[in-house]
Order: sequence, then structure tokens, then C-alpha cells
Amino acid sequence: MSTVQGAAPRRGRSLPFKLPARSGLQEYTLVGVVLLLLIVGAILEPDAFLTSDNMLNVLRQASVVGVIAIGMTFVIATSGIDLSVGSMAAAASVAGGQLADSGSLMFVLGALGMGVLLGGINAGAIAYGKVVPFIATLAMFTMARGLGLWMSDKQPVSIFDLEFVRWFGNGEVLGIPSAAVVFLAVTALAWVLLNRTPYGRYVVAVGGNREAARIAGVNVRRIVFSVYVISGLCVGIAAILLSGRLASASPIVGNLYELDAIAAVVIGGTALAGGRASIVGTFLGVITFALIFNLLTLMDLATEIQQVTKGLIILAAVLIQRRER
Amino acid sequence: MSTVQGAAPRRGRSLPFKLPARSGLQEYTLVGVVLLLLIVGAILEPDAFLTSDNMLNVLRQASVVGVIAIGMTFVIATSGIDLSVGSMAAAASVAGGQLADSGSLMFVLGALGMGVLLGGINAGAIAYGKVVPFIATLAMFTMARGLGLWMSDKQPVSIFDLEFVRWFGNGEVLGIPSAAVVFLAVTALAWVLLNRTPYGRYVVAVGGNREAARIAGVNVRRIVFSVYVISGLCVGIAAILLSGRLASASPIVGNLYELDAIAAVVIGGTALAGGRASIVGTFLGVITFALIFNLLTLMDLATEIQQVTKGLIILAAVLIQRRER
Amino acid sequence: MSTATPILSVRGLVKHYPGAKALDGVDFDVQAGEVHCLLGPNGAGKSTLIKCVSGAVEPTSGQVLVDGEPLPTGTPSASLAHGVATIYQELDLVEDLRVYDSIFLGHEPRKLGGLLDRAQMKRRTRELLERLDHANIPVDARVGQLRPAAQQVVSIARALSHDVRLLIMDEPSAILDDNEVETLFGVVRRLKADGVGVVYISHRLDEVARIGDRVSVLSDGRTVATGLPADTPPDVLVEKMVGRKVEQLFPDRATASGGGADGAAAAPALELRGLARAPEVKPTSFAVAPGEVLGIGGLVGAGRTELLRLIYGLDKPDAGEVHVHGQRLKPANPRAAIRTGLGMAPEDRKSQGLLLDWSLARNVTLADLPRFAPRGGVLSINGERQAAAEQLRALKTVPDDADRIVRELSGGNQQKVVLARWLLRECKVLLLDEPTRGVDVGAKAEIYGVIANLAKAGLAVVVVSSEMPELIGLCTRILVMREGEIVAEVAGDEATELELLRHAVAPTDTAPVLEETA
Amino acid sequence: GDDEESGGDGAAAAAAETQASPASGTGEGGKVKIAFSAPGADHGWMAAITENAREQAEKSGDVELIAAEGVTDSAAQADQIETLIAQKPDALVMLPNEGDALTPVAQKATAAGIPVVVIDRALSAPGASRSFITGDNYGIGWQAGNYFADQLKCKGNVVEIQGIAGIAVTEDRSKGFRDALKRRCQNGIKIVASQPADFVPDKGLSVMENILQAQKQIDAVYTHDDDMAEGVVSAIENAGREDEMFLTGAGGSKAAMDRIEAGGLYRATFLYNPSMSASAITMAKMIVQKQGFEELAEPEVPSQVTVPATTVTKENVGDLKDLGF
Ligand SMILES: Nc1ncnc2c1ncn2[C@@H]1O[C@H](COP(=O)(O)OP(=O)(O)OP(=O)(O)O)[C@@H](O)[C@H]1O
Ligand SMILES: Nc1ncnc2c1ncn2[C@@H]1O[C@H](COP(=O)(O)OP(=O)(O)OP(=O)(O)O)[C@@H](O)[C@H]1O
Ligand SMILES: [Mg+2]
Ligand SMILES: [Mg+2]
Repeated sequence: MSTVQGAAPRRGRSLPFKLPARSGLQEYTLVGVVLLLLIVGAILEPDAFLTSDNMLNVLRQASVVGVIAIGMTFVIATSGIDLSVGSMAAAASVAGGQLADSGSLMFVLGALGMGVLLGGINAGAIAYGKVVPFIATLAMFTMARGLGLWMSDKQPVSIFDLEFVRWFGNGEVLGIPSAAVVFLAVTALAWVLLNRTPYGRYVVAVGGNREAARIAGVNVRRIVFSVYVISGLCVGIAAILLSGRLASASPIVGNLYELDAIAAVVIGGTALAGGRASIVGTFLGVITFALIFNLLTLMDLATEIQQVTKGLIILAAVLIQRRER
Repeated sequence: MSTVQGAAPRRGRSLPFKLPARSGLQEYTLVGVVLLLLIVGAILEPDAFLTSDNMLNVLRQASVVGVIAIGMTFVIATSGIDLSVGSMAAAASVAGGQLADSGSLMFVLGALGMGVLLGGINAGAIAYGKVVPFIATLAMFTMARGLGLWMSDKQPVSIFDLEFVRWFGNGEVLGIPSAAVVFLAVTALAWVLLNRTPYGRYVVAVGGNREAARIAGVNVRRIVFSVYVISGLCVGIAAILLSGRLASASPIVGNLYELDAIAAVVIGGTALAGGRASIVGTFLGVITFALIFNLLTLMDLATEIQQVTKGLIILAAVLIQRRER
Repeated sequence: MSTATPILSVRGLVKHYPGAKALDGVDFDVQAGEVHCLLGPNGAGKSTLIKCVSGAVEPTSGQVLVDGEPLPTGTPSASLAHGVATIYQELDLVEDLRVYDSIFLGHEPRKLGGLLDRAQMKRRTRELLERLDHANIPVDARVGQLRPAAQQVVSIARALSHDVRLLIMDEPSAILDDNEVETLFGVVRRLKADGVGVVYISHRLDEVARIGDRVSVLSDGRTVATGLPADTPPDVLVEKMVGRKVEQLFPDRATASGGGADGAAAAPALELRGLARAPEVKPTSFAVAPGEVLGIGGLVGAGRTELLRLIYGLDKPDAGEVHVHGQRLKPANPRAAIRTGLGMAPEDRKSQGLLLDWSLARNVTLADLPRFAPRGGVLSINGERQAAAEQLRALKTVPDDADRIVRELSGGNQQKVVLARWLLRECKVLLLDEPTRGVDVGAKAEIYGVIANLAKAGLAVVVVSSEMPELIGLCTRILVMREGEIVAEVAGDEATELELLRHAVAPTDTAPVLEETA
Repeated sequence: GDDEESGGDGAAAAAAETQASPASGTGEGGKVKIAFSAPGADHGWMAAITENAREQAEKSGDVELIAAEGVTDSAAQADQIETLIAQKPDALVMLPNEGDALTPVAQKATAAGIPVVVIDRALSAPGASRSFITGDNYGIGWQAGNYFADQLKCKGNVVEIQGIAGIAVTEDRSKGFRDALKRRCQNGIKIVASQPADFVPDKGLSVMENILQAQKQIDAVYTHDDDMAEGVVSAIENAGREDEMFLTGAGGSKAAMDRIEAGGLYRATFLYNPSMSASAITMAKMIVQKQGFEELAEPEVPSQVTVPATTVTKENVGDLKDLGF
């Protein structure tokens, strides 16, 4: 048919890979934003900002919220949301702290276990209890916080002598902070899972069109369930990194992590409506916010100025990468 | 035509009445939840809870977040979100405080003005800057907070002698707390606006199917713009009630109001995806949370127990009104 | 008539999409009081053309004149103000709104104080639905609960709710059965008499003769023929559309490999035993042999879609069993159904078939992903793309570039993507609900061919269609459904439209319908 | 004014203005019914405040405590207290989230003939409360300033990690510190960075990590809170710069005192002792029972008591350790 012959090549040339290209655009513009931040920073803080030391520092700082944001990406891809990550992180680190006497391994298991457990409760309420994610995770937002305070009796537990856990705070692998290494590893794994496995495809499908996914034979419930468990697992990992860096397990950490994580995911091009997800975007989003925070502190501006500036920078950043809806 | 008669019962019967059953049910089940809370409360706290005094107290307590939640309902109906309401409330009350010397009227104008202004900035960024609502209002979330601190020079301003403003805190109309009266009035107005005017239809239509609304000749941009201004206006009103209650204009009030408001809206049956909005539902949602809070206070539980209980109650509440997504 | 200034005249209209020339300089006139049929293959640019007129899309260049005066482009409200009302191909309703709200969205009648005059809205809605013989659609039901067909009626009512000078209809009959189409035509004729101009887009050529006055043919964004008389013989039109003769629309009729049209003889590939779900489907039993194409006809709302949903396990049956090659299916479990070799192309491609923002490739492979993730469960993206492209080419999808976004495809081509998914996944039994809805003649022939080949290869195919000729031309056997039960079985080679229609409508209804159609 | 006499509750500067306290009917079993409200115990110090109050009530036997906690927002606390007042207690003991904001409710209670004892944060209207017991936030800053002046011999680079921006506690602790440094050393000591970390360790960690990047030479760090200091310490230790500087906290937590005893980075903390809530309960009880402190000349409970901000160092930590919380 002439249409085809005429058309195919023309379109082929003019736009290869429409979908990747589009969400790609997102990612590229974010790269632009990051570069811009680096340049601006280098100008404003010539000797402190653009040093390999500080860059590694930023990477380390990004790691905690970063790992959480990666998990959040899966949740949001299914058009869900997880408000409980911050308090879950506190609960998980406290849970680890309770086992601190039995050594690093138990700490790690405790933190991961608590993360998965609480994530599983979210998952159950949402996938089987049919509670809207916002409300279910809001309930967990307050429950997990209470749980952490209760388990810890409101006292931080020092884990100073858990060498292995603390290694995540001060250790290095080939000069790269170990926390950052974990973050990068989680990111890479998540990328493969989301972009190169049927599971990842199903996750996005469920977010894009639940009914269509179901008719195509996707086990919607199981997928929805799984993403909140993944989120919980990532929170557990983040809790380990955080405790390692703090050398203590405290019930009062993790405030506003949910906002930071969701913001990173959204600015990274994953649609809150679901159906589109970008791990690379999330990674860059996390870095963007970490750079903004780092730069503002380096400049030692007054709080109020800092907050206003932060807001303006965020706006500028997204205006640079103007998004339809 | 007889074909139709033949067909009529068939088609009529075959309509699966899922939706209205759902959203209608929503409101009713929430009534159920409220009643249940009242009963439980009456049992747990026989002499303190179910007194007219305490009920009016609850109504007054609900009013600040309540007014904000009403505005939020419009935003969410368009599938948007406004994270900045809490900090905007602080900024608005501070703005009023700056004008406190010139009397109550100026205070009111200042608060409303600031609310509308900041809301307008959100609106512009979203409707014209095409920034995703989550990010735009997140930017405002930090900017407004900074603005409040900056204007107030981090000092709360006492507005002790602004009789009129304080009337909103301690005044009454026919035995009903004036703040509650304002809340009820705003609710009623909003209900008419949303359910009985073309504007309200457009708001829902834009949230339900932007493209369909556009080709029907709805000015989508203007609608999107307007809802964030409405949200800002409601925040301004709430700020006045708040300052009246506290007899001071403080830059650090309003923490987590965004979560409270959104939760009330969502539990009230307005879909975060937009397209379905219920003012009555929001009202009941606000009351539900206010009752939970009031009851927990009366029961004199330790913070951590309180938090866990609160989470459980919320879960129970929504499980009672199980929602299909 | 041709001397009067035309109600609508389109001059040199061009619309470029990134990577696609939808319109490439189209000229097009519509006179007052005429029904102007617009034909063209999938992707020709018909919808784009009328969207440019209705203001839904901004043309790249060119002019749209209404009553001789140029129309501001890209502003739907302006077009509506000029009396240009449009029924879009893809349903354009807000599912959350109630029927009367949807109909008056954008031009609500108001009481003083600017409040909605809901009483008037409901009254006029009833009148409109009355006019369309659908008084039975509850005016305050939410649109989202209505079946596609009922929704289509609502959008028609919506178009009529404006005082319309020019009525544009983009494949309104695609979801409707002959009955409803005839009712619609009745309305159109009345409008015509009132001097309203009508643009009518359809892929059902028989409708041209029934309702049309003049015909224009669009292909690859250009007008290849305009102002032809309505009695132009179909095969001429077809040739102009698809640029070649379609010698044979229907392939040789498939026959159950078990021998003879009698499916029961062979071990059935698909067998229903008293499958039921009140109220849509009464207890239903039948068997389909391998190599058989079973057609299910009936009026809209007869329960055909619901029946397929039950077989496939999308809804929970009240009673009954489904057996595939002797193996009983887990009820209400699509995954089990798929595993045992069932496949289904749903009726409503947009809400149930496709992920509109995904590439064609991803949409096609969704149901069969594990195949592309052999070692270590890692997907081979290229493998996916090639396999998908193959199927798309087989169906002559335009474009067949597997990386394009489905949303950007024309309606008919989207339909082909849904089919491609199930062709890709080799299944034993294929359930097709309105498989050729919105597909052009050329492509129809392709699809029929594919179906026949699948049958030859031993698949059992169940085709639900509201197009009687399709059923008659394609199927080995045809079951007719009415009010949720099978009321007749006719051998494909003996069936006639009249007979099927007689079974489809309740006996009491027969007379008037025949009058109408005669 | 703040006085340096060491010792606990008794030692006090009684200001002139005292008011007759109408001792209303006592609670069941002749017990004194005392209502208690403090912000959410989501923080070590605040937790201790509530704990001590509860313990004191237990100990004294003839006190029936109805406590409300768990809020983090002034308006919410106002609501809580109203709920408490509705239960007609003999006295009200409150730690206001914000002094100004909680003044109206305090007045309401006073007007209702319920004597109010305020902890920690001053109300904005005279006569709103019967008595006020506070630690000495300005004093903490002042003590710290003097301590730094001595230790650093009036020269060097100092970093200040503040609490929550905009609240009186933070502002006072900051002001006292700067005033003392100015008076003792003019500009000898440079405050090279001053950033808020909201009293939480994880924020303290990241903020300090960034500051460590910016500041190549830091001689001492002044933190506004012991819990938060945990994070700051970790940041310094992870960077391996613990020998370059010393650090002080505030409040007097057990963990901090242990570190001080162990010696090293954590050099001192300044008491802001949560025991004051226990004293407040006692004072409230005595007010209701119309008693005064025997050792004092006045027959009544003083209307203001200020607990000194004792400096805790390696030298005296031994004696003060049991005050740690
Ligand atoms: N948003 C878009 N972006 C890119 N290309 C588009 C877009 N919309 C339509 N097209 C392309 O424009 C061409 C014409 O599409 P159109 O929908 O007008 O065809 P049509 O004649 O209506 O076909 P059908 O009979 O299947 O409805 C198609 O090739 C389609 O791929
Ligand atoms: N996707 C669906 N979800 C829920 N119910 C449905 C769905 N599709 C159809 N139904 C219900 O099944 C009833 C039978 O109608 P159905 O659509 O099955 O008949 P049909 O003959 O296929 O008509 P149509 O051609 O309009 O689909 C409909 O009235 C409708 O209420
Ligand atoms: Mg079309
Ligand atoms: Mg059907």
C-alpha cells in the first residue's frame, strides 16, 4: 500500500523511538539542569563546591533519600503513592537498633525485615483491602512513627561499635563512599528490573491502564502488592545507610523524606498518574535536589532566604524542562 | 418505537450502576464512620466526649483545616494537588500580622491578599508555566515558609487587641463558634459553586477528561488557574481563623496541613485522579479526622500509642467504606 | 444547490504532525441540506480534517470557511458558535459527568444568578434522547456506566443540543447496530430537510447509498475524488480509497477441521456449559470446533460482549463451565484462560485494549512478554520490536513503525494494534469483539484473510459483530443473541441479513424494524 | 534575668506579681486533678518532659493527672487544652508549643478559675498564667558563649547548628551565644556558618557534612540540642576531623553526658533540664492546696522559677549525670 511505503521511511527517519525519545527528553533536560547547577555552584563557591570531595559528599548525602526514591518510582509507576517512607525508615532503623547487641548482621536483618513488614502491610491494605494508597500509607505514616518511638522508648540507640553498619557511613569502595555505591547499585538493579524484565513492564502497564493490563493477563493485584513491598525493602536499605552514617538508630529521623522522594521521582519524569516511569530520571532528580541543598548550605544563607531560593531554583529547574501537565 | 420498548428494560437493567453506588456510598459510609466514632467515643469517654460543648469544640477545631480542605477539593477535582497550603497559611497570617497596627480590616485584607497572591503564583506556574502541580506547589511549600519567616523576622506578632480578628477565635453566633460558622458558610458556598454552576461542571470536566472538556469549548487553562487561586483564597480565610484562635500571627504554624487537608478530601471520595468531587464528602472527612483527634486527646494516651491508634482508626474507617480504586 | 455558497468549504488544508503528514492540502465543500460522505482508508486524514473544522486541532495551514466567512482555527468554542457540531470518532465524553451534564457541557442553560437550570437540562436531554429513540438511557446516569453504544448515542445527542448548521459525524455507526443506525439516519434526514449540512464519515460503504448525497474520498492526506454522486458503485469507491481493486472481500469460508459445519462432531476447542451471569447472559451452551469461525450476532446490548467477558474470565459467572480442548477453565481468571490458549480482542480498544502512551511494540507484546525474556528473564527489546513489526505489517497498520505512540495512530490503525497482540501470541481459541470496528475495506479484507488462515491452522475463532454482512461472509456458523440468550443458530452459507435481523429483534418488534429497513 | 545559684526547684527568683488562686473542688478521692499538655514527645527532651510529669504525679500520690500530648502544632495544642479545660481540672500545667499562640487558651483557663502553670515558653499576656517555670534558653547561649571564649582563648572559627528556625528557643539560644561572644571577645571568634537542623539528628548530619566541605578550619561547634548533636558528631567523625575541633550540645541527655564523660569531641552540654515539668506539677499541686515552699519567706508558690543552665563538663558530669534524660 503506497501509504506505507511512502510513510514508513519518512517517519522512521524523522523520529526514531518515539516513546523512549520523549521520556528521554525528560532525562536529558534534567542532565542540563544538573550541569547548570554545577556551573552556578562552581561560580558561587569556587573553592568548596566543585571539588571531587564535595561531589562525593553530595552523592553520599543523596544515597538515603535516593534509595527510597528508587522504590517510590515503582509505586508511582502503578499510579500509587507511599507517604510512609519517612516514618518507616525511622521504624526500620530502630528495629535494627533493638538487635544491635547481636551484631551487624542482625541489625541489617532487623532493618530490612521491618521495612518489608511495614511495606507489606501497606501492600495488603491497598492490593487486597482496596484502600486508596494515599490513605493507607498516610495511616502507616503515623503508625510507623509511633511504632519507632514505642520500640526505642524514644531513646536513640548508639550503634557505634557495629563496624559493618557504620562502614556504610564512613566506608569507601575505590574512593567512592560506600553509601553512594549502594545507591548506584540499587539504581542499576532497578533500571534493569523496570526496563528489561516483564515484571517492570507489568508495573508500568498497571499504572497506565489497569483494565487493559488485566485483559492482557497481568496479575494486577500481585503487581500492586509487590511495589509497596519493594518500597518497604528500599526503605529498609535506606535505614541501614542512615543508621550507619548516624552511628545510631534514632526514632525521630526521616521527616519529610516522603516529599523529597516523591519530588525527585516526579521531577525525574515519572507521571504521578502512572504509566510512565524513569529510573534514570529519578536518579537525576535526587541528585538535583541534593546539589541544591548542598549549594545552599555551602553559601550559608539565612534559613528564610534559603527556603525562598530553594523554591525558586526548583521552579526554574522544571521550567527549564517544561512539562505538559 | 416498539424496538425501543423491547430494548428499554434490557438496556435499563444492564447498566452496571457501579459509579454512583460508589461515590454516593462514599458519603453515606462516611456518615456511618462518623456515627461509629461518636458511639465509640461516647462509650470510651462517657462524660467528656458526647457533650454539646465538646462537639462544638470539635467543630471549631475542624474549621481551619476544613476551610483549606474545601479549597483543596477544587484543586484535586481538576486532578491537581496543592502541597503549599500549610506554609501559605503561615505566610498569610504573617502578612496580616504586618498590617496589624492598622487594625482588623487591614489584617483580614493582608491575609486574604497574601493567600490569593501566592495561590496565583501556583496557578500561573501550573496553568501557564505548565509545571506539574506537585512540583510547583512543592516549590511554594518551601518559598511561602521562607517568606513567612522573612516577613515576620522569625518573631510571632501578637494581635491580641484585634478584637474583630480574635472574634473568629473566641466569638460565637447563636451559640455556635464563629470559626465553625465560617467553615459551614464556606462549605455551603463551595457546594453550590461545585454542584450548581457551570463553573463547577467545568472544574470536574477538566479533571475527568481534559481533552473532552477542551473540545466542548471549556477554557481549560482558565479553570486550572482558577482552582489554585480558590485554594489560596481559602488558605487566606483559614489563616484569619487560625490567627484569631491563637491571637497571634506566627510564621511556623500550618505544619502538615497539606496532608490533613488532602486526606480529608480523599477520604471524602474526591478522586486524586480528578473528575469526581464531593464537598459533602470533604466536610465529613474533615469532621472524621477532627473527631479522631479529639477522642485520642480525651483518652490521654502516650504520643506513640496515640499515633499507632490514629493510624489504625484511619485504616478501619476506610475499610468500613472499602473503595474500589 | 451547488450554486449557493456552501455551508462549509475547506481550502488547501494542511496538517503536519511531528513525523506525520496527516493532511496535505485538502479542498472540500459541503452544501446546505446535503449529506456529504467522506471516505478513505485508515490514516487517510478524515478525522484530522474534521478536527481542523471543529477547532479541536490547529491546522498547519489552509482555510476553513463557514457560510463563506473564515473560521478562527483551533478554537472549538468558535466553531460551535458558528453552528458546527461534531461527533468525534473517539468518544469525547467526560465519564464522570452525568448524561445531562455531558450533553450541555460548555453551553449550559442558566437560571438567573448564573446557576444551572438543571430542570431544563434534564427536560431537553430527555427530548433529545427521545428523538434518538433512546428514552431509556437514564438522564442522570454517569456516562462512564453506559455501554459504548449508549455513550455514542449521548455524543450524538450532545451534537444535536446545539442549534446546528453543520453536523459532522466521524464513524458514528461503528458502535451501532443496523437498528440504531437506521434511527440515526431518520434523524439525519430530518436535519437535512431543515437545511443542515452533514459530513458523514464511515467505513461501511452500504451506508453511502442509504444516507449520502455526495461522496468525497481522502487518501494519504489528499482528496483523491470529491463530489461523486452517492450512487457511485462501491467497488469504484473502494478502488479510489485503497488504490487497488479488492477482488474478494471475504476469503473462502472456513470449515471445522472436524469436517462439516457441525462443530460438535470434532473434539471441541471451546465448549460452554450453561455459562450464565444475570442479567446480561442467560445460561448458554455451545461448542466451537478447531478450524471453525463462529459468529455471534445480535443487537447492541444483546449480551455478546458480556458473554465473551465471561468466557475469558473477566467477570465472575453465576453458573456454568468453560472447557478449552477438554480442559476446564478456572472461572473468573483471565490469566488461566490465557495460559490454556485463549485470547481476546476487547470491544472497547481505548479503555480495555491499549496503553495509548506506549509504543506499538510494547502494546503488541504485552500479553506475551515472557517469550522475549528467555535467559535470566531479561527482555530482548529488539526481538520484541521485530516480532511486533511483523504482525503490524501483516495487518497493514499505518504507520508500522513499532516505536510510534499508539495515541498518534488513526482509529482504525489502533484497532489493528489490538488484533496484532493476539495474533502474535499463538493461542488455540480467539475471541474477537467487533474486530473490524473502524477498519477500512482494504484492511478488513486483510483481517478476514488472517482470521481464515488462523482457522485453517486449526484455531477456533469466535467473532462478535454488529455487521451482519461480516458475519455472513466470514463465519461457519452464526449464533444470534437476544436479551442475553442464544435464540438461533444459522449456518453461515445459508444466512441472510433479514433472517438474522428477524432473530435478533424480539418477535413483537419485527414489523416496525422491517418497515424501517425496507 | 537569670541567676546562677545551683540546685533544683526551690531556688527561684520570685517576681512581685502574684494572684489569688481560687482552689476549685478537688478531684475524686480528694486528689488534685491536674491537666497537663505538652507538644508531641517526638524528641528526647520533650519525651522526658512528659515522662517526668507523669512520674511526679505518680510519686506524689495525691495528684490525678489528665495528660494530653502528641501534637506538633500550636492550633492543635490549643484545641487539646480546650478539650482538657472542658474536663474541669483543678489546675493546668502546660508547655506551650508557642508562647504567644497558646496565650488565649491559658487566659481562658485562668478566667475559668483554673490556675495555670506554664513550662519553658513564656506567654505573651501578663496574668495569663499563675506561675511560670522555665529553663534559661538565653542562659544556655550565654554559658556556651563564655565556655567557647575560655576554651578558644577568644579566637578561632565556630559553627552554630541551630534548632527549628523561627521559634523562641532557637532564637534565644542563638542570641545569648552571640551576645556572650561579642562581650567577651568582640570579633575574636568568627561564626563561620550557622544553619538550622530542626533538632533532628539526620538533618544535623547532612548540614554538618556540607559545612565541613565549606569550612577547611573549624575550631568548635555549638549545637542547640543533644539529640541533634548526635548527627553532627557522626558527620565530624565520619570525616575524621574529630581532633580538629570540639563540640557542645544543649539539654543534658544521658547520651551526651556519657560522651562528655568519655571525653573527646563532645566537650560540654548546658542543662535545660526536663525535670522542670516535675517541679511544675508540684507547684500546681501546692497552688491548689494553697501552700508555699517552707524554706521561702513567701507563703505562696512563686510566680516565676528559672532553672539555671548549668554547664556540664568532664569535671562536674559525675555529679549531674542522674539529671540526664
Ligand atoms: N497526534 C498525532 N501525532 C502524530 N500523528 C498523528 C496524530 N494524530 C493523527 N496522526 C496521523 O495522522 C494520520 C491521519 O490520522 P486520522 O485519524 O485523520 O486518520 P483517519 O482517516 O481518521 O483514519 P481512520 O479511518 O482509521 O479513523 C495518521 O497517519 C495518523 O497516524
Ligand atoms: N466492559 C463492560 N463492563 C461491564 N459491563 C459491561 C461491559 N460491556 C458490556 N457490559 C454490560 O453487558 C450488557 C450486555 O451488553 P453487551 O455490551 O455485552 O452487549 P453487546 O451485544 O456486546 O452490545 P455492544 O455491541 O454494545 O457491546 C451491557 O448492557 C453492559 O451493561
Ligand atoms: Mg478517524
Ligand atoms: Mg459488544
